[in-house]
Amino acid sequence: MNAAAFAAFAPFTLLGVVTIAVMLLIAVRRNHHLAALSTIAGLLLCCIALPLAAPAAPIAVTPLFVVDGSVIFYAGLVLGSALVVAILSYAYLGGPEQGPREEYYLLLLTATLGAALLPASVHFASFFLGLETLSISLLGLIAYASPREESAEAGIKYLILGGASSAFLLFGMALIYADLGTMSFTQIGVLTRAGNPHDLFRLVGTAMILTGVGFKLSLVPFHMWTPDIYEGAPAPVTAFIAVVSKIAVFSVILRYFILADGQAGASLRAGLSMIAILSMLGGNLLALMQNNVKRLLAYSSIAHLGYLLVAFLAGGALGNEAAAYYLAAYAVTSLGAFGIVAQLSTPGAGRDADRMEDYHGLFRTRPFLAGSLALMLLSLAGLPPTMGFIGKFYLVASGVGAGLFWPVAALVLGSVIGIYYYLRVLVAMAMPVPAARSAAPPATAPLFGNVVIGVLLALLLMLGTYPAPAIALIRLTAGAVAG
Amino acid sequence: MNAMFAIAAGIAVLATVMMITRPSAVHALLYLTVSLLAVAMVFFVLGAPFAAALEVIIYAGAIMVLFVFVVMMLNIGGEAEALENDWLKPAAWIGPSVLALLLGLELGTLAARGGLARSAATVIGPQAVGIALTGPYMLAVEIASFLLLAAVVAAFHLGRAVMRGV
Amino acid sequence: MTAIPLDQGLGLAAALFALGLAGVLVRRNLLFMLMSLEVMLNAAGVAFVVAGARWAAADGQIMFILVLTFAASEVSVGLALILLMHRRNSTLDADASYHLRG
Amino acid sequence: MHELLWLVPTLPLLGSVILMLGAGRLSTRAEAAAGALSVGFAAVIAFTIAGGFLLNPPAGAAYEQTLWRWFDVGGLSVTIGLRLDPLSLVMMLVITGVGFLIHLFATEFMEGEEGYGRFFAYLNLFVAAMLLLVLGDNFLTLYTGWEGVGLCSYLLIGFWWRDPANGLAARKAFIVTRIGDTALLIGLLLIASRLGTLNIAGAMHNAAQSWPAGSPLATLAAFLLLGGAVGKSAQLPLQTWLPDAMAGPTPVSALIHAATMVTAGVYLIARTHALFLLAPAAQYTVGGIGAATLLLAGFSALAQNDIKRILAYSTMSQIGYMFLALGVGAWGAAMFHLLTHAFFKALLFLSAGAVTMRLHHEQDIYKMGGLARRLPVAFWSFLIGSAALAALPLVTAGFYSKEAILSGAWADGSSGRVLWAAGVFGAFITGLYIFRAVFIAFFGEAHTEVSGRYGWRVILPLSVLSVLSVLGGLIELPPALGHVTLLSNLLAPVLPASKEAASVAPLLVASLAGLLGIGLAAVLYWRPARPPAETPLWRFWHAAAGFDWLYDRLLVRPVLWAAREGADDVIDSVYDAIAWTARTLHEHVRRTQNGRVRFYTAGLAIGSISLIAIAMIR
Amino acid sequence: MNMLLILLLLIPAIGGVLAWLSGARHPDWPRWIAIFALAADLLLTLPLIGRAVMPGQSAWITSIDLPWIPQLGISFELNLDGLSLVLILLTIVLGLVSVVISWSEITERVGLFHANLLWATTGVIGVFLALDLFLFFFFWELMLVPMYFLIALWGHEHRFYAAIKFVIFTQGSSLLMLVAILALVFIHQRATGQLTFDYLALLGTKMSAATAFWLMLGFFIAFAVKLPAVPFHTWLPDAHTEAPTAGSVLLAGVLLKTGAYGLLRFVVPLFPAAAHEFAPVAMTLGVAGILYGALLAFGQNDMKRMIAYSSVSHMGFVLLGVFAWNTLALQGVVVQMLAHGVSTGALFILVGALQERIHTRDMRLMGGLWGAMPRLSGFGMIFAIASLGLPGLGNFIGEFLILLGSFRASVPFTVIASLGLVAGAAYALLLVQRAFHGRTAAQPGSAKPYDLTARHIAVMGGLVLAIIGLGVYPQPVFDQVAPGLAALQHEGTPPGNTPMEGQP
Repeated sequence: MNAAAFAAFAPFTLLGVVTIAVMLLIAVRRNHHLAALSTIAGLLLCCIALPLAAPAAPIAVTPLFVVDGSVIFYAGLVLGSALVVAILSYAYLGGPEQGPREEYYLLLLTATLGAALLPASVHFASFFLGLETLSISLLGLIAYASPREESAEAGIKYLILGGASSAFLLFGMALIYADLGTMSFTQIGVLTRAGNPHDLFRLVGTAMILTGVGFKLSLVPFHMWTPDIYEGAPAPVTAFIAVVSKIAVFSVILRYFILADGQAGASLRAGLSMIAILSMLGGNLLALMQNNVKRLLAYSSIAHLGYLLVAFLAGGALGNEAAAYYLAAYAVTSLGAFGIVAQLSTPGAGRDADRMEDYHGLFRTRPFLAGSLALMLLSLAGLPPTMGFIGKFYLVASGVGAGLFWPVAALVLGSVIGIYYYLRVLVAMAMPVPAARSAAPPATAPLFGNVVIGVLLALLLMLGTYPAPAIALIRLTAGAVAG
Repeated sequence: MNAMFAIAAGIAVLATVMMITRPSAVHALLYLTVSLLAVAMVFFVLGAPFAAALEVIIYAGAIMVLFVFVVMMLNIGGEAEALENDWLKPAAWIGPSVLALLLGLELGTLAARGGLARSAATVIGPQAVGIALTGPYMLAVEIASFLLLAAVVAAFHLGRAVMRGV
Repeated sequence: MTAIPLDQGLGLAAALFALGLAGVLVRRNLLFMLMSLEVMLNAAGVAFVVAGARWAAADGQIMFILVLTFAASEVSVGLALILLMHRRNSTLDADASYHLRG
Repeated sequence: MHELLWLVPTLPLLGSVILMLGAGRLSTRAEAAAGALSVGFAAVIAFTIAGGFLLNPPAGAAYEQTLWRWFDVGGLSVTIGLRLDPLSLVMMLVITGVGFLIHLFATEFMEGEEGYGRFFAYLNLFVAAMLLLVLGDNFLTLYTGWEGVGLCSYLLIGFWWRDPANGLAARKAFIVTRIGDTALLIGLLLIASRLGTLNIAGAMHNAAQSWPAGSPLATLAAFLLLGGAVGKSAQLPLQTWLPDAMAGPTPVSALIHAATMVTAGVYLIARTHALFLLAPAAQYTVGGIGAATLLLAGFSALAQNDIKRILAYSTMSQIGYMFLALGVGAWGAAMFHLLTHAFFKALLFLSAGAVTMRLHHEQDIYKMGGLARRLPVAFWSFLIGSAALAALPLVTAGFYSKEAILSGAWADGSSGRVLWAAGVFGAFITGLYIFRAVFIAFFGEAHTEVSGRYGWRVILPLSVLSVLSVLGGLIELPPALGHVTLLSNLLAPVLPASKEAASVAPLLVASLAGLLGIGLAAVLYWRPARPPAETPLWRFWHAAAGFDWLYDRLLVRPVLWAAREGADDVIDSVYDAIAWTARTLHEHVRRTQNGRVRFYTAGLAIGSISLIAIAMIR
Repeated sequence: MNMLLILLLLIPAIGGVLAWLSGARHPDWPRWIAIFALAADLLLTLPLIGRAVMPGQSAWITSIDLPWIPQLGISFELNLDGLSLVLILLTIVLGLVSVVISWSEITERVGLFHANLLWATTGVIGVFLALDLFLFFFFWELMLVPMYFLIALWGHEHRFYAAIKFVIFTQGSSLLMLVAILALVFIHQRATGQLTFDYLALLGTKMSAATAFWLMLGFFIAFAVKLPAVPFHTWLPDAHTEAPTAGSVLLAGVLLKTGAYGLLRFVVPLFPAAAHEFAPVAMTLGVAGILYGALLAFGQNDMKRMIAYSSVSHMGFVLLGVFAWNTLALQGVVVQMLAHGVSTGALFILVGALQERIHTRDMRLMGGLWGAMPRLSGFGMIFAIASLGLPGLGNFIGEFLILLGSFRASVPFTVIASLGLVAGAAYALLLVQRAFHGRTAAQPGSAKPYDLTARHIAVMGGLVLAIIGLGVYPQPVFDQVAPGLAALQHEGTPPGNTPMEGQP
């Protein structure tokens, strides 16, 4: 590990340093504001530091990591999203509430560290470690002790299912290692392409890895935990799971398949197509009549990951670009949507504002949040002038370009079903204010939370109408992932 | 076929079967420890003494102690065992067992059909492992420390919540 | 120190893995499920060590160590969660509480 | 003076627009003035132009005035232009002249009615549209007028809108004629695409050039135009609307449903006679339809008790004569009868109106009786009109025009003789049914009170029309009776000469038939004025041979049924089914989200096992 | 000159934002802003009238091409020809009408209402201008959203159902179009190595007949849903019925036209051979629409629903005309679109006014309205008559030319289609009978109904003049669109076929 590699790896090192610093700070003095602000400042610093690492890229940092354009893009997305989640969490936890809140930020930082390392991973060891650092931290965050009953239940579910899926992932890695004798993505790719007598091991291994990854990405049929955990976790944590962990895991599996597996084998491709189609249709169907907004968004995220698989299956430059743009669009939109849910909720209330009735009359009582949520939902539905529209266009383009007939058909069908439930939420917000709530004094959320939502909204509209800069950035960074 | 390996593997599998079928938590824990020790034996046979040692110290030692501690704390008695027996009706276990059997068959077939070469009969001692850990896997160690940090923080936080009775 | 055929090593790992899965699926007690999870992780570790033995490389054992780390973390957090759950619901039945559904 | 031709249709249109815009703001006097005078001025101009035309005929016997280019698309150029030739001249004079008289009558007749101004707005609009119909130099302008008069007919039949029955009658009239109109429109499409122009003269010229006699296209085109004519002129099989159209005010019946609009079909066929000459089959059909209609309508008239319905069937029957004339190539005779019919039928309707306006709108002849002494003006007018209708020999206009038709039929070979026989029989029935009405309504005991007196606006039109009904026939006399050919001479440039019977015998027979009918009526209806017994035969003819019943069962009910049953849109239920499927699927898949962690793990395991299986099976 | 097209889009878009923001101050502000914005747009377009027929002018009157997403070959390309111009004029005028007639109807969230109205107008104008296929699709989707809000927020009883149905139908079909667009673009890229969404570049792309057919179908379904053609029409009765008056006016008057425009501009020129082969099917659908729409219109009790089904019938003529694909039929299609926009828009305004007065649209509860509201009834009569295709009013010109054109393409279709004229008479007169004529029914509204106000009379008077103008002197419209249509016709005629022109 030479100086150049060290410099390139600096943003990640910085994140580790920030984590330790915050831990020490908490050790010295427990103060919610201090912990939160130092976390936010630290994440901001990392975000700033990331582009500074660009001149050194691409560079290998030990056999475990690499820093290249794609890492800068995806890690940037992870760090930026984490920053937004941190601010939203500060707003969410800021209310009068008993109990210590400082560990929350520490876990947020370790989770972010694990997630940020995933895009840079080019080795099973780093892949696994990043993933598990993320998972264990999330376990703490999901079950984060609060008066909310569901937290513990959600935590248990994540514990058992996550553990099982990790075991599958590890066993798969072990099979591939047993077969090829290496755990480096690049080496695996070289050996695979050179022709391998025991390809079966690699295929079964990949299938088991896909099980683990499919779980994290909540793809059908590994999706069943998703709504329960999204509902049970505190709203900002839900945003984190929905956005940060998805981006991180998707980026690493994208790299794995590009570097190590080229075309993943015809049979597994068929399996992946099936997973994509099932996710698109299943996710949307599950969301159809859902009356809990967090669950609805959870099912919708299942479908969106299915959409994303279309770009993944399409591959090639266009597929990578489409995936990158779509992930960015998905990040902005989902952060916005869950952020608004968080802005409407307080942990002291016993549950988050996630029932459909909580949204009745929102256009009247909280016009800004309602309007923003409306635009976020339109983006999820893929309507202009939002990023979601461009993103969906990109996906269909990649799918059509690669001639993926069935996945594209499922995408179209899924989108049509999707429109229905997104608009249901819109309709709910347009309903009259329930009598019970109209008497209560108007609730307010911290201003900075709304500012974050406003920034996301601006991004959503700006990159939705003029996506050229974003595409240019993607070409510059994530497009370089090609093996 | 190495007899040592065969015996150790047989014990491991048998003990595991016992573990997942015992109604008593303490019994199950004991069987699990036996299984782990047998696996340590396998590691030793395979020429991985360092892994064998860790298996004994950390798995059979530390982790099992944690379990025992929790079992003691929860004070699970005969009533719970009766309940466990009740839950272990064939209707409850046939379906899942079939699933597990399927998976086992798939992986077993794979291992049998794979026809991979024999393992190199060399011992990879603690020194070799240590060199690798401080070399290419240096960052892995660092990250593992963060993993442990996260686990400690999470466990601490949740444990405190238990103590506070939230 | 004789060479062990790889298929037997992996066969053991596969058997342990399947048994662990069976345990997770069959048992309703959260404590047993957690134990079974440990079996599954341990099986993966066995597979790594077996593979490492084939290639006469330290990577297998290192992966085993990392798995061990993870298993320890998982158990510590998991047990804390189980305690929390028991404190709240006075049961370890995994099927006892499922408010989150639908 | 020719240059003012455009004013002839424009003045009534202007009157109509003024009345519409001024609705609710003008006094009754002003509305009456605007309504009647706009047509009056148009009539003055029309007669002046006619004078000039007759004294100094333009080259080619036609005067054309192009107003503006309507459209010019894809090689099809259509102008809005007027063409005045002898044929349209006759029509123009009838429309403006008789039209003015009826307007005048209506100003008094309609006094005190709600919507007085609206009535004249519609009526003026009708005159404008009718003038456009006859003056238009191309088919599309003609069609515009054609539809325009249909609309006004609809509006005026339903003038008393509070009674739903009137609305039903109005809609029936419009829709039934529109069936014919659609045939006409398809005919226009055929002409425009095959002959390349919609100019009537040009199309006729091209037709003669490009279609040989009897060619299928010519026949098809002629039949399609005939469809339009049949609808508008209430001939078989589209005749059913006319009796119901009597729901409108009586001046409307006089103007639209007797004198002008219903004869538009005759005008159309006369106008396009060149085409019909190329299509003998179509022309035979015209004659056959005419003969069948005149008999059917005659029998039906015999079984009516409502004076206006009697007149309506009579109109149908008389137009049947005109069709018969067209069918046998007696073009001039058809136009002659059209002219005289306009006089005497307007007279009949107006006098019937004059009767009913004094009888509180009682229209049942069996509730009248003995009116001859109490309403002498109405009686004498009706009597003169009836005499003309029954073709009382020598002294009525109707006699001469009917003789011209029968003479033409007699001369038209063997098939013509059959038509002649039908016509003669029809003449007998005509005398019978109209004098049945005269005797029952005007003689015998009085059944109803009479009130009020007539003003000059009623008496003047009745007088003028009476004079015309008597003397109007003198412009054209058969060879046996002086051989005057004023009308034929006038029409000679536009219509081929009709054949005439050489002998006097058929003339005598026909005259006798009419007299016989009158005589029989006198025998049967002079004294006992009891309503007829409702025998099946009577009911059959009362219902005009059951066409309404038939159409109701065959067309109206199925359509109504389909509209009612289909109102919820069966196609939508397909989409509903799709939505239902999605919801049902949702209900099923959401059951998998049962919240049990072991079930979820099983899902994970199944997924993984399947993936591994997929990987292993290659 | 080039900025003009951008301004045409920007003015209503920004006007919408201003209207929204100003709504909080005073409810009249958004109204005036909307009027001002639309009037400014109208003023901008006026100088363009007549330029299409200037000598030496190509079919495109003016255009602008800015880089937008250069990486994907997408540019901000707006082009205006006579066809677009005429439709844009219709859009703006009906937009103005919508603002005026909503003055008293819309009293809640006035700002947002007018913002949505202006944004919908923006989207529609964009659809008529865009020549980059992606830009077209962008605007195509863009107009959906404000329209959804117009229906869902200000509509009647079942507004949510109707709005969602509207969106799902249009969205589902337009995704098919997106797939087709992309497939076309990639085929073109494979053939030429150039990635572009430029319509003019994609014209004449070579592909196999089967491919062309499927792509054509993708486009066709999107436009057929919007048009709407049977059997994709069922969203329309619901949407029209539940929308507020202004929404119905915009939907019927303008939005449906985007479907016809798409057929004209894209389906046939991009896939001439496939469209030619498909013509019998499309014409069958057109004829089916004419008759089916008329039959269902006849069966309705809800006045708005009846008018909505009459739209289905009228748009059947448009479909028939487009696939007859000769000058007469196409010119007829244009006039039919304009006339339908005016006459149906006017009818919806009248129903809206009626509902404001007697609080029902159910014709069973009406009857004899002529007595209380002669002006409203008179206007209703005029537009009912226009919609049954009386000569002298605009609809007749459209229907006649379409029939004449399609007569050359297919006699049987034309004959069946012309039965629609009879059916049209049946439902239009039934409407007049049930609402305005007959016995005066007991009105559910407690207040005594009052006749049209001066504002409505002015609007309706203007629309009457427009429909008469179209009926008696449509030539200026023909002249405006002729060069554009000629160019389209040239593109849309498959090689080997000679364009069907005027004379036989």
